[in-house]
Amino acid sequence: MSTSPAAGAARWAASDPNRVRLKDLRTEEMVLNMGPQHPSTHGVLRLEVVTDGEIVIDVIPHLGYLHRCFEKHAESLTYPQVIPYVDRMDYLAAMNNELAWAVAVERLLGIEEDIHPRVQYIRVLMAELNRIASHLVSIGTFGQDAGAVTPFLWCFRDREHILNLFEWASGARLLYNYIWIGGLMHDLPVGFEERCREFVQYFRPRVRELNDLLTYNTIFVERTANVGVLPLEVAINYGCSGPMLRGSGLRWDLRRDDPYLVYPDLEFDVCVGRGEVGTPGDCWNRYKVRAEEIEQSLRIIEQCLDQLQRGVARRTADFDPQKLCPPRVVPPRGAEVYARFENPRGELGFYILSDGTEKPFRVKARSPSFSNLSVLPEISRGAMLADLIVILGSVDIVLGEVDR
Amino acid sequence: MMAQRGYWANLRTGLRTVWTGLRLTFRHLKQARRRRAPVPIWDPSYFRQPDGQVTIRYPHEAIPVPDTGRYRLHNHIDDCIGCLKCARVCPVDCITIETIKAVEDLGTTSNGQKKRLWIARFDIDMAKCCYCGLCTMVCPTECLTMTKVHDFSEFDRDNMVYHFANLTPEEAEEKRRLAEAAAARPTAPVREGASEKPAAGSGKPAFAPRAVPRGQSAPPGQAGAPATRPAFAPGAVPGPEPEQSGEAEPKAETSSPQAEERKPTPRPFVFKRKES
Amino acid sequence: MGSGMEFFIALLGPVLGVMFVALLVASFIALYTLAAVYAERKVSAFIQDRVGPLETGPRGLLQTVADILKLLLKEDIVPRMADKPLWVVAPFVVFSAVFVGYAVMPFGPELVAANLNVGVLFITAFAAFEVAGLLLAGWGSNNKYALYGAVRSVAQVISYEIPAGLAVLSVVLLAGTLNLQEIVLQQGIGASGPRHLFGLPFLPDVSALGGLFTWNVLAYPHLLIAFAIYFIASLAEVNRAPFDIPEAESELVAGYHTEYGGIKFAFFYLAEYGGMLLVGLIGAVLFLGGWHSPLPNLGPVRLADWTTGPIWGIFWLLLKGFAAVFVHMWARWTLPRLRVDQLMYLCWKVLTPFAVAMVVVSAFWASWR
Amino acid sequence: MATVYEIRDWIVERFGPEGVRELQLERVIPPALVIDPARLREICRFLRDDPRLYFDQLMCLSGVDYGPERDQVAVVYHLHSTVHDHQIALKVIVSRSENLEPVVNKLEYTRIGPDGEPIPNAEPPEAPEADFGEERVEYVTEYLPAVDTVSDIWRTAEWHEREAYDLVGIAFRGHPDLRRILTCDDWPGHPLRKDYVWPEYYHGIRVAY
Repeated sequence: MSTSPAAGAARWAASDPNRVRLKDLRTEEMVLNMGPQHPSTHGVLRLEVVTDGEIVIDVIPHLGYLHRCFEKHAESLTYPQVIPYVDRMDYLAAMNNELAWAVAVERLLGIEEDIHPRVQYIRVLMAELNRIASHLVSIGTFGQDAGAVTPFLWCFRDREHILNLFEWASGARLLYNYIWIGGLMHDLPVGFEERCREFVQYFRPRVRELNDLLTYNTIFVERTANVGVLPLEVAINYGCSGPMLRGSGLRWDLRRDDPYLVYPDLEFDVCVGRGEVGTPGDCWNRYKVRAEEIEQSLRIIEQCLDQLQRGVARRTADFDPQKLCPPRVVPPRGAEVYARFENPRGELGFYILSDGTEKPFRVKARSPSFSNLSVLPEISRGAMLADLIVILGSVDIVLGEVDR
Repeated sequence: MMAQRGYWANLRTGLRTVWTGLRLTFRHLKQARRRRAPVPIWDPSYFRQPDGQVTIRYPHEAIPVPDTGRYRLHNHIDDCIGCLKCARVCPVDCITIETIKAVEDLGTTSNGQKKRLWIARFDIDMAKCCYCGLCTMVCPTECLTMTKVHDFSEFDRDNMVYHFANLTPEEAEEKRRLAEAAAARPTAPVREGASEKPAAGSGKPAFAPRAVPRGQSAPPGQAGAPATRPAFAPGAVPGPEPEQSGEAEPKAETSSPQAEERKPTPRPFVFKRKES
Repeated sequence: MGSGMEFFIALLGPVLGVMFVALLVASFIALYTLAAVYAERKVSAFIQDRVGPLETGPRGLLQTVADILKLLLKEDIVPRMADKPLWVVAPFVVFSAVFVGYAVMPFGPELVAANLNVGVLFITAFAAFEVAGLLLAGWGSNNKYALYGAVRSVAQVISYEIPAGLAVLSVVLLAGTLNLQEIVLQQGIGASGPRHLFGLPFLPDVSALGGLFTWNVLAYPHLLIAFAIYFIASLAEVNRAPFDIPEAESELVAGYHTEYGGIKFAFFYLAEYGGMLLVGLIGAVLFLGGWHSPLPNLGPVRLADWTTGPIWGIFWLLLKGFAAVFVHMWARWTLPRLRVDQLMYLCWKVLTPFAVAMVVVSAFWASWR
Repeated sequence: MATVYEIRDWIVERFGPEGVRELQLERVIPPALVIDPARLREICRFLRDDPRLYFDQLMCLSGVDYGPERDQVAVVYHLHSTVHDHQIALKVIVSRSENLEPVVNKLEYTRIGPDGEPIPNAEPPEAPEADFGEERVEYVTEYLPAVDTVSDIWRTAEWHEREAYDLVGIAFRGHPDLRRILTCDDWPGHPLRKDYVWPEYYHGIRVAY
């Protein structure tokens, strides 16, 4: 490679997709490139930040550093083969992604209603466990963005137990390929339900501990309350979903409002930002929604366990979820579906268009982080540099999902 | 911002919450005298471990992997019938199989299925594997399994390719000859993944210069090694049957020193790989 | 040891003596930093339910040694666009500012390298000088993150000098001297003049009792608040969490030392940990009796007398300093980081008014006494 | 909560029978209305602002390439109302080869060797020290099928339209910032086109696989 300055300059020009040009800046403004390698961009995200001292004038996110064209891959894979790829979108909530893909394809096939109840309850159980795991990461990294490292490690400590449960059930710790179209990879191992119940008992005090350390800590509250306020109408207009939208005060949860699987039979509250501290729609309320959702997920898990141990979804000797899967997944030609699901980060939608073959004709994944991130410039203008980090943390993006 | 609740109230809350946090962390500091034992999740005492240090000192101790653990793939080749189902279902195409039709009786697998094919090549590139486990689920004889071995890092990426075939190249060549002689129609080896571009050696001569020196340097003492490789030489005209001389033959080897020299074999890139 | 050192100094001349003491202190800081980094890792690990370094040496004790060896062996990279002289000199400026502070630190009776009669002034002046080094580092790196860190640290230090200075002033007013050694001497057995418990004349005189009761924080209870103010301000002065804004890892990567590596980075590290101990020692000297023992003379059990002396002095002072360092670590792994404006708020609207109040109380107390 | 028939009737009532070209119900979840590309913005604004509809959220915007045989591309809008809790899909289908819109937004990348000749991308350099040449960047104009933007009606659309432009190659007229979003700025082609040719090299890096 040439090392002459001219060559260097040319190379720079080609790999310099900066949006802001030097000539457009005022004297006191400065462009700060945050990322793609930065401790707080949660992956490979680049933020082009125009700053005036500590004040953020504008933020331009640059995505795609983790782009692997999931949609193109999906077009050349059969429906069941897509599941491992779907896992890798939101790698912190792989179970939820699998569930979304499986149910979306079942809806495409028209077999959504025929799923065995035990399969449904196991799916919900797994999804909620994974929601807790995902929220733990989100809360932990959010605390770390605000400078508190200890909650991060406590969260990871407890997430580890969930991963152990998952490994026991599915054989993998992060990318499970457990929920299959029409069924599951296999039934829960014997004793899983009991251990799950113990986990719930173990975990409840840990949530309280976390609240003591972080949630109500004055410094943390000062750092996050009234920061990055996202008004409700802006949130809706930008297509925000999940805790972003609920943090702004809209009681909107697809598990309740556009239900799938057995969610209608389960009892849980939809947590919204109430402005207990700060105003609804600020970073603290988004955080709090997640923290409260953990407890709601524990409630759902307990109800699922009741059903799995004693209720309609009892363990039976002849239950083989793998055999429930259709041997060939071939949706009818021209069928299309947009199915959406409440993921930890919001609405995960799959638009699937079938051409009557084993492979989808077109798959579009509407990932929650992608839409949630698009609101970042809107809410971080005028904030301080330290706030920008906190706002980004409260959006809770997973770059695997943003870039797909 | 701070004056939301009044100066003194704020100060009091501040001191109180900071003190709460400090007390909490001090409790954890004291708890660090105890630590969790690395018990597996199916152990009834898993959630009854004492509070305290949770870190597992990994190389010295490890949490046992459950029996369902999906890690390194293993193929019990004696039971493999060469049905290619695993290679077809693999989303990342990390399994490469070559089969030769057997003229003699190969017996049956342990679950009673008739074996009809020699497995000249059964390579799994664990560096590509995404550990989804789909291949193990479709295997009709359950010879392909995912084991609990999860720590198998290598310094050389080529060592991540696992060879499971049990035929030496000479044997494979002989079987192939027999198969051709027996059948009136030619039975070209089925090569999954590379089937669209049969003459790979001639298709991508650009890669050959890199392939040859590396292969030569790897086994210095092997006299027979260069003889198998001329098809890769830069600018060399591919043989009449490049498929067999250039591609299939060296790939059917199983012994490890020779395994290294066939690694650089260009793998023709095709985006849509699994045309059914 | 004290007299031995005096003999030594007299024999070889003051220059050599100073060099020897400097070397002694420097090697002490280096060794202490090794231990402190290890301790910080262990403390953070235990708070976070981890095990911390364990593999290098017994119980991981050699981990920091290995790290420092790595830093020493690293290639010394100078960024191409850096302002080289400033960039090179910055870590040494920062370290020297901290290092000089130890010169006036009384480690025991007659055990002080430079018994300045303006020791308090000297030490606060040089502590403030540290920021010049940080500014050089941030500016010289020619890196935006480093610049942010430098500017933040300047803003922070200027703010925090004020409450810290006022808190110190409230002690100085009562002590009536700027000499650190004299301030210490007033806080233990052998203090000249009566020293009543809690400073109240109707309570018994405790100057003979010594120990804990003669410390400034107990002799003048309002100084407890002054001490708290000083402690918080000192956290900010050495850029420790929750005031580690200049090097806020999640925002500015590493702040002013983003571009540094190898031995220069090691100097920043030495300065940081040296500074932590130094502010702890100053706090101990001003408020917690310096090198005096906390044990009082109880009748025939002359605990204070028995635990006073040069070796004991070093022991007690360092114990107090290490305790302060431990609290620094404890707070760091508990609290989130403040934002720049909130730090200013805390400084100007909370700490400074209280510090002023303490100065006023001290002034009245001193004149009334 | 309005049914799809009602929604169709209201649109037809307002925009005439050409407004809705087709109602897709069979095996389409949620039901889709194929609407007139020329009136897309008006219809969208109507759907968002009409008190009976209040489609205040654009859930998803997907570009679909139907392939060279059908010679059509579509943009599918999945709308949803948080007020009335109803959903609908809108489809805009335009020709893939007619009425193309020039888009000057793509960087063409070439490597120029020391002799001033462009270096073909096919060959990786022999050794890392070898002169890799200089990079030259040019803007080129592409001709793409175009649809009106709705990014000012639903801000969600801004990034989703950029994504559709990037991956499917649909231009959005009036979009404030139509740049590639997921692939690099100088990536050749639009990957989700059915006739997309997968490049083997990008900036001299082998990207196959």
